[in-house]
Amino acid sequence: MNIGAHYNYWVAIFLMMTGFYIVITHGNLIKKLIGLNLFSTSVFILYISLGKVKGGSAPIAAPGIEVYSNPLPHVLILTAIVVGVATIAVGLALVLLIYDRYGTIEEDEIRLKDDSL
Amino acid sequence: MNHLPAIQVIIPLLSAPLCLLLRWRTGAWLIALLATWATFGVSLVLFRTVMLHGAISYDMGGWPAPWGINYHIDSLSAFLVLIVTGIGALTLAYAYKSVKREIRPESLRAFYALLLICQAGLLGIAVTGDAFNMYVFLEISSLSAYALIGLGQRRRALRAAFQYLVMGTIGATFILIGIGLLYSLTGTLNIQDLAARVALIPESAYGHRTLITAFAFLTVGFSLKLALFPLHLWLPNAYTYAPSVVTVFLAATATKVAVYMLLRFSFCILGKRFVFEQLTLGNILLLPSLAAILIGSMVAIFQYDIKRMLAYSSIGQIGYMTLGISLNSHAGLSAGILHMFNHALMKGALFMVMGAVVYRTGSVYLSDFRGLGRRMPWTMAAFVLGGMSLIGFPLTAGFISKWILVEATLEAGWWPVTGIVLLGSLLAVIYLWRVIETAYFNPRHEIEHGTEEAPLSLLLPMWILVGANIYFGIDTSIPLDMAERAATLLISGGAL
Amino acid sequence: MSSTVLMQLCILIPLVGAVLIGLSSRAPNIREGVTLMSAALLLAVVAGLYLDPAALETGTLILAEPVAGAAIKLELEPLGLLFAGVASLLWLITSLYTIGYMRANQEQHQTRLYICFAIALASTMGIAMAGNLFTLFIFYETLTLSTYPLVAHKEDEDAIFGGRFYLGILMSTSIGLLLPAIIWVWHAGASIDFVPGGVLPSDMSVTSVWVLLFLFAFGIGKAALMPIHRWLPEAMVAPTPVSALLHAVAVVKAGVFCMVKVLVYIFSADILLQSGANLLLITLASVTIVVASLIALQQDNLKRRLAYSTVSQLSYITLAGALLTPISTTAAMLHIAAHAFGKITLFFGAGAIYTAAHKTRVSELSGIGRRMPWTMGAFAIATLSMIGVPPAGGFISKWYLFQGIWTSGYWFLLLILLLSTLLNCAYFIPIVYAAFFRAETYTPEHTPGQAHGEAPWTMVLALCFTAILSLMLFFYPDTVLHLAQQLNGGG
Amino acid sequence: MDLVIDIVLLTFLGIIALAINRIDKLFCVIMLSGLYSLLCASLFVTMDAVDVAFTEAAVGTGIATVLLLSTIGATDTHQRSAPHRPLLALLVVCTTGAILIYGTMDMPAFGDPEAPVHQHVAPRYLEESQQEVGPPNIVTSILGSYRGIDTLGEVVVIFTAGLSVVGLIGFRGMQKYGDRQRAAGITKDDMDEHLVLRVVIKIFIPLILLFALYVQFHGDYGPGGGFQAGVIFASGFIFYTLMFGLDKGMRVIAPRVLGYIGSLGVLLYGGVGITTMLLGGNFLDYDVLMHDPLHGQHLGIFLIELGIGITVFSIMLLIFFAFSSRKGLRQ
Amino acid sequence: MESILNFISALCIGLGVFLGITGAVGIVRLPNFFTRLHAASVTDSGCAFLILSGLMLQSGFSIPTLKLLFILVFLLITSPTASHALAKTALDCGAEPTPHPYEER
Repeated sequence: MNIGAHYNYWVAIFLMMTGFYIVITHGNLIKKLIGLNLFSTSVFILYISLGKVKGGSAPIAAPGIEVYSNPLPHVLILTAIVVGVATIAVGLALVLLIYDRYGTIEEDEIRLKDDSL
Repeated sequence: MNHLPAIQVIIPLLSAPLCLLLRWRTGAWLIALLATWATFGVSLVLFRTVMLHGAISYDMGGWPAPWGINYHIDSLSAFLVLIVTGIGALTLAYAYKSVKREIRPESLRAFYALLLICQAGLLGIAVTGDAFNMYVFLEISSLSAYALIGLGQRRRALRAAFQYLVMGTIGATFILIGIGLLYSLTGTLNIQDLAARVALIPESAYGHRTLITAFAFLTVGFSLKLALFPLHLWLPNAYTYAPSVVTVFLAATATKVAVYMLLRFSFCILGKRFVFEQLTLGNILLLPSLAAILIGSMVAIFQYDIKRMLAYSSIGQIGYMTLGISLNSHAGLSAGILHMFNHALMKGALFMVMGAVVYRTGSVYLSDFRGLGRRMPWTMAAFVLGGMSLIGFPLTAGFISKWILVEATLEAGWWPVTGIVLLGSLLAVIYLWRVIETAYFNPRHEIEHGTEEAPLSLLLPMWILVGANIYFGIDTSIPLDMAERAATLLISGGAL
Repeated sequence: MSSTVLMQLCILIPLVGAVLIGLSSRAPNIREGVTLMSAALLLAVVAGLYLDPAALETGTLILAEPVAGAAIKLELEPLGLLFAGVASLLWLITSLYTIGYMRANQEQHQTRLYICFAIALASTMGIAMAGNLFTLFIFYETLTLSTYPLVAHKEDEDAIFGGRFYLGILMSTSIGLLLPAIIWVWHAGASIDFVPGGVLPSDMSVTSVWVLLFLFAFGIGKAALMPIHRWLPEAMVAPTPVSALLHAVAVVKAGVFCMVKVLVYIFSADILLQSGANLLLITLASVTIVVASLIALQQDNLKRRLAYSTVSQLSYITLAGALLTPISTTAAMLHIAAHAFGKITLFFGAGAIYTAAHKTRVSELSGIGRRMPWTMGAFAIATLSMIGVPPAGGFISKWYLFQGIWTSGYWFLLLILLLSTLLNCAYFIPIVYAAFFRAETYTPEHTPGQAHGEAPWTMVLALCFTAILSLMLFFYPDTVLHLAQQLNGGG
Repeated sequence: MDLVIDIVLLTFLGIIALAINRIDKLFCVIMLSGLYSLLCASLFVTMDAVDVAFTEAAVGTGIATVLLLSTIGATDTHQRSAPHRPLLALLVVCTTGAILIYGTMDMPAFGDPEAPVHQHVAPRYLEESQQEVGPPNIVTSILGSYRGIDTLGEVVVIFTAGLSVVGLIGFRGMQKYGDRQRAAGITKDDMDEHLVLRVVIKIFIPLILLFALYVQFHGDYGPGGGFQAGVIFASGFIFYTLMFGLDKGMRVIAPRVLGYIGSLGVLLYGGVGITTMLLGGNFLDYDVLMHDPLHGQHLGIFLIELGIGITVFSIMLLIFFAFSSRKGLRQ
Repeated sequence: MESILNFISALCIGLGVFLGITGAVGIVRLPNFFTRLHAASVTDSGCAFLILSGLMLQSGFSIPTLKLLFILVFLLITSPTASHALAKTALDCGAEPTPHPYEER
């Protein structure tokens, strides 16, 4: 196996891990969500890379095209994208309410406010 | 043409929008109630069919697997479906008053709709025969669960929900990665097809390393979802601050479904040989399970919020299930699967008690229980009986699963593990006895609030569950038989 | 009526009684009437079982089978019948006594007490008729739980603490040691039924026999072998009737009963003898006998002294059982009855004294015999029975025990027995002596001003009756011996 | 050539990811994440995933950014805490990444036509779908027909998101917004003097809606479909609301109505399935909808795409309303 | 003919790219908000126009050309509007366009 064969996956993995890192380390809730978004989006890259065929074209049947890329990952990722945005939406709604009730969106400040009770 | 497998999922899925369409709030509850009971009926029929004629398969959209998505119901999934629908039906019957007390009126319809969707998601996970479809339903159930938890009255509920959302999504993404890796190796998503093709990948050959990675990611993801010991951090907060009804439903079903997914993937896709003999899932699970049993129960002893205490005990109980799996024997698996059922019964009952206490006293700190034995006799009696079951007292459901588990550990010759299992129940005695003692043997509370018993609509489902605890502790033929079938099925790699 | 039905009735009557008591909590008279009625009925049923010769052969039924091989099974055999008889007979008497005691002392939560009493009796019956270890375990646990509220009855700090202690020790030993032992037996012997001649495979290794016996010896915490005897003195915070019936008869006897039953029906004599495991039990028992008596000497609180004497007396039974000779088994059965009658009388006496004179300490009892002649007379008789002097039931059992030791040939046990007899005298005689032959001493809280006579008549009646019983056991031991023969014949 | 573009895009992505990690001005972070999605979209295009690219652009760059922005508008625009326990996290992340890379060792090479992925299930879609289902856009036919239940799940997910937001924030919370405005004496929105913008938007909104419809109904033949269409349609309204104020926006379509529409969309999708059942087929088996299976499939896909579109549109708009109604709640 | 078209389109695209890069450099180098905005907006519109027209020349008379035309019109309207909005908002927020931006540093 050579670099050329896998660099795509590896970059995707690098991106995933960056997102993962952001989720774990950052205490700001919105930043966390963005990290989450990054994480999942990079997974999508991994999937789509699986579906790519060298010299293939978009899976829209047209006369004169023999090689198509694999449409199945595309379908899966369409669903996954929707799931992703839904999660972000719910998360943001929670963030809004948390800001309402706590007056901050920093994790440790929130913890302080809870423990002070 | 038997459509039951589809209908099973469709009923709650489509009743949810109906709830939102209605202006009439009680109507939303009625719809939810009808939907859940209808699903329960369907699941009973399915259960019977599976018992008699074996697994059912149903092609969605008429496309044969692996090109289409097929629903596959074998004894394990039928069992799980029964748990989920049964608990769901009882929860909805229980819900009306408690929810009215705890949820803002303008959110009521959304609440019931979300509850239905959550149930639909869990059912979908249980019946689907397609890995990615499983992921979709997992997300459906999780997403609704986040919102439901966030609807709790106290502001900590929001924090708990957010924490759960982050950890849950990480878990789901891990699962997604795992499925993707499997897909890249086999080109299919259908579980049975996957199993067949994974089996073709020879050991230490090309593709094996990817398989190991996929396994690792799936296991971590599922462990996050089922709150296996080091990854359990989301659970206590989520269960403590969620509305009572939600706690009842989630505690009794959600983690079980996660366990189911773990079982399904490790036995029916990756295969017993690969998972246990090469990757020794047994040993991987063993330590966390034991740690969960001990630490979960010990931490429970020091909790003053009783809901939180029960949440920690749930962590311990999950430890029992995974321990059963890690034993990797027929007896062990049956014990684990049976405990899924029994734990649903006992925790459902106990959290319903919590709901009733909250309904009357407003909170469930230990101090609120003073003198409750006299003021809410039926509720506390239910608590005592449910607690007995949790401890694993003879003639209760809990005892049976413990008994079989101990038997399995002895079969494997793991004496120390046996000891830890029994120690676990002793710890359970301690943390439950704190409550019982406070409820019965303390001078009466000065502030007399909510002196009367909880309303019947709360008591009835509670006592149905308690009754089930007792009944299935004496006549265990049905669940035990089912659990053993499921175990055989899993060991044979889901071929049956 | 067929014996199986009667056996079910034995368990059902007290339970139904409990429910009725709960329903009639508003009206004390009805409530206590119900108690007496169910007690009488129960006694009648047990008597019926005793009189029906076929009962011992036919009596076995399976109620349910939760786990394959572990059924809830009732079975009648001589030992159990004796135990059931003693317990039911004494329940009737005790409930009579209890009514007096409770009313005289205006106790709280009387309903709860009566209910728990009934449930405890039901589980005692269950233990007596358990057909296998599983059933035994179930009723053993229910007995523990149902007696907990009785121990913690007063609901003050001591009571709560005592209750915790009680529950803690009994629960942890039973779940931690007894349950594994049972499961092990099931594993090794493939059956947990009580079969004459034992179920354990004869090829079981010596060490495992030792370990198993160890598990049982300490797992059955109710037998109060040292060092897990502590729950018994702690349980003395309970009202006296409770101590009387439960901690002189039902609970502790359940313990030794289980012990003997395990020895006779699970282990077979030859396994124990060739592995020498019974030495373990014998040593433990003898140590307990002596040490407990020594502790009893130092107790000033009357009930605690009685409790420690109970501990040592129980070990007689364990010892007798561990000797594994037919005669010693007979001794065990006799002593179950003899000690029951004797000790309950003593406790009744203590309760009567507390009710009438509000005295709890031995040192306060000087001269009380003149005020309460009947009570102290009965007390004296019971004392004789404890020491084992004719004409009291205790003598017979000790006699058989001596014979058992003689035949089994553990000579040093004779010394132990003599020693303990002396100690018994040492801590019982002074009480009686002081009661009758010392002048009354006055303490600040007990002045001559508050003169008192006997306790309420129901109590006196009860304790006289039990005293008479322990005398009768001396003159007519045949009923018990008859059962013992059946046991040895069967076993 | 492909390779170069690929590598350039990937490099950009990497840089952006790192930047997101470093910057603590949330506004910039959000902009960057939008950019990230945009680049992802273009990457998807280079990998022939046009539908995915379209969706990612519409969602990641469009909706997600708008939602994030309205959130920080209502909350806090700065991250104040430093990352905590970075080393431990780094360890975790590195091990995870290492495991993944180890896993990729045995994966088929990128773009290798011999990979099992291209051998097993996909070929049938590529070869048969024309005869079995019809639409030239194979993604649409898989989405709508082969994996119809997945897509139903997808719609339900969106619906759930809407429900959650409604449940958490509540319709009333949204309607209160107008009263709050009047109470605060804010009669005209701060956008009032942006004459140019208003004119331009007025010109564009019809075009946007038109384009959305095109995407909706042209989904069978080209990239696009109900989901993208719904998002774009919603974005038209979002424009309007941004321009003329939430009050007016909610007067155009009340949140409650949006809730109803959304539910109807889901019901439409499910209804198609139930109809097929009643007609004797399996759930979502469109063959039975008409005499000719192909027509049946066509009708079925048309209907469910409609359902998707309606639901996505209404829910997205609903969520946007809910979020922007929180603006200035604490002040 | 073909070659001429190709040449022109190449020229357009090249110019467009150059403009784009200039704009980017401008954004980085110029001192204050308005100058940067100026650089960005002017070059942006120009670059988009040139590149798109170049592409249109490439694709000849076809549907893609039509689509490109649409995009072109769209961009020609939107990007000035965007810059306008930015500038206006900046003014409202109190940023002053100074005649000699370099002195003030």
